[in-house]
Amino acid sequence: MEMPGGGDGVIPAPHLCLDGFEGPLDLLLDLARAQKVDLARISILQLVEQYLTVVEQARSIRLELAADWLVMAAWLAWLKSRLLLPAENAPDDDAEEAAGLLHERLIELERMRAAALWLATQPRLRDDVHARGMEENFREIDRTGLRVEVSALIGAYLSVMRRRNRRRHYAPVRLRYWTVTDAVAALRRLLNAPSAPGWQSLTALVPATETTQQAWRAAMAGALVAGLEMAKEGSVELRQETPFAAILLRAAETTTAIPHGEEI
Amino acid sequence: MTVLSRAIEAMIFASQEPVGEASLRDFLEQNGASPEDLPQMIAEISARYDGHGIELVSVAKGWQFRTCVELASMLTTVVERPRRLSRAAMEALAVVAYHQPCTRAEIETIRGVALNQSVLDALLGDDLIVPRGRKEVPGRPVLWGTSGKFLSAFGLVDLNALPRREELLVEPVSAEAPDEDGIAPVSEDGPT
Amino acid sequence: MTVLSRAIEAMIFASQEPVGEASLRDFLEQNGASPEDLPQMIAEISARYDGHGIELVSVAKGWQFRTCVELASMLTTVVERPRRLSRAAMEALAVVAYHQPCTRAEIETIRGVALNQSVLDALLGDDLIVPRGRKEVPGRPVLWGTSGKFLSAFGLVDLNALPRREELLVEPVSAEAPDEDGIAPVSEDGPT
Repeated sequence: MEMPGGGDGVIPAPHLCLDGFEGPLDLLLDLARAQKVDLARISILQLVEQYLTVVEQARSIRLELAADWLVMAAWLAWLKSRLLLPAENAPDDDAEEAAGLLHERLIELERMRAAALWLATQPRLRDDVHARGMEENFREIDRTGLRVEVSALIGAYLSVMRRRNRRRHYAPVRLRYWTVTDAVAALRRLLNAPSAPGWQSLTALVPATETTQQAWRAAMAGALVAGLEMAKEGSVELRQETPFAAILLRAAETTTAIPHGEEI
Repeated sequence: MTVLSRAIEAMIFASQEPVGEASLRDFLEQNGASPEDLPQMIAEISARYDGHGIELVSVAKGWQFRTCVELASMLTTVVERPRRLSRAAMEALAVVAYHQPCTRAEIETIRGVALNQSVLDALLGDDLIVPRGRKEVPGRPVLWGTSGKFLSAFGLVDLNALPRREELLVEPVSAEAPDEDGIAPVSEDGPT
Repeated sequence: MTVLSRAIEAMIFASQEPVGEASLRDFLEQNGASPEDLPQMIAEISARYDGHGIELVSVAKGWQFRTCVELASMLTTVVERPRRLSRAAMEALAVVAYHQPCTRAEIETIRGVALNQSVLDALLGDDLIVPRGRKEVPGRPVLWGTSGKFLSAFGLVDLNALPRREELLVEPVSAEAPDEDGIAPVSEDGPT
């Protein structure tokens, strides 16, 4: 479709051919070009009016007009309203600045388009001009040499010998920790002692022989499991004041637990 | 014509890519000549190709033989052509060339339109642009710049061979000047 | 010189393979010339390269440009890419160096893995090891030792220039000593 030339005798608007425009700035630049004046002297106000008209018309045909075109249109409408303020009012700095910025962007876009055109006119390799099709390679690769170092030889020998040593001496580590069974036995001995004690720390169960940290932890775990097991069957009572505090235990009030325990 | 100048000619001729000046100088030095002689040798070689179908051109900081531009149309049927870049891709490429290193967002701001992924893919696919680090702003977007392939593709010695920014707009304005004298402009949209 | 002869020159230059006479004749015909002119054009082009570093040659499949043979040797650069021995080969060689003369079976016992024939072949191919008689046991296996080439390859004056075994093995043995504390050693003969 074509817009009729401006009724007020200004500038004939260009063909409305939205497929030709990639975006709002594109269209603006084309409108500016249609004014056939130096971009530096173009009237932003006129440009805005044309842009809004074109977009308005386009919208009635092309509903799918991209949202950013409308954003730009809204922004330009705002710009127009500010630029139209009566002269007696103080000049609107924001609007002046925005108009200046728009100017600069249009000029930069125009420049980049010119640059793109210039690039397009350059003879393009493999299109307009061609390089040699068949490469001749004068590089010969000589792989006869050997790169070896004594350090690598010794390193290799050492790794052979280390592997060998490891092979010879390897034995799975046998762990002999204090077990739950040990703990149950120790606990029964404690409870059956003639002087049945009151609250006792669970740690007291762990034999002094468990010296390494790992062994001691294993023994503690065993003692706790044994304690829990026996608490379940009612022969002991467990107590812990606060989390992570010492765990205390004593024989249950009912003395039935003791003969029960002896069955084992 | 000396053996060395013939050898230099052969060296450039044999290669599919531009041969860097450094390699040529090295070659001269290794063969007992002065690297200073290179410019004169190049000039001699170049002169010998007057009237040939191929010419010696300076491109991407090196030398390369290429077929003459005016034979382009005759050769189209013979040699496969790469696909042409779209207008959007050419514009985006121009923006990268003049604003590098720049982010995708910066390209979009200058062109006033979102950069389609296919455009970026086309430029990357032809190795015309390459990542040049990241911009230290939130999101650390990739900064793009033109590649050596870009120079070679468009027959440029280096980036300085691009028209200066100030020169870019001189031509279109002068070209449009007659329009104001009442001559109907021929715009891309067709005559009014 | 005609545009057509220049175009043919460019065509042969740019083509990725030798250009057959048939294509050249077709090309002439498409451009309004007589295919008969081809031999003369080829002769013209060829003459223009007299004294150049490049010449037009006819090969089985057609015409192509090629660097003059006498320049090729001048342009050829030999790039040395020395090989490295594989890990297995280096280990086997080290075992031979320290335990020579030794049989293949001995190398295998020391390394704890079978010795691949290709590894032995590689060492033999590089002349790093040589046979040093046979071991007087059933099967009379070959005894291997290091060669003179071995010494020169590693830059050794003689075998004494290698660190002695005792110097090498002090460290690893003492490092493993603590493991044996309190744990029954398991020899190759099986657990005690």
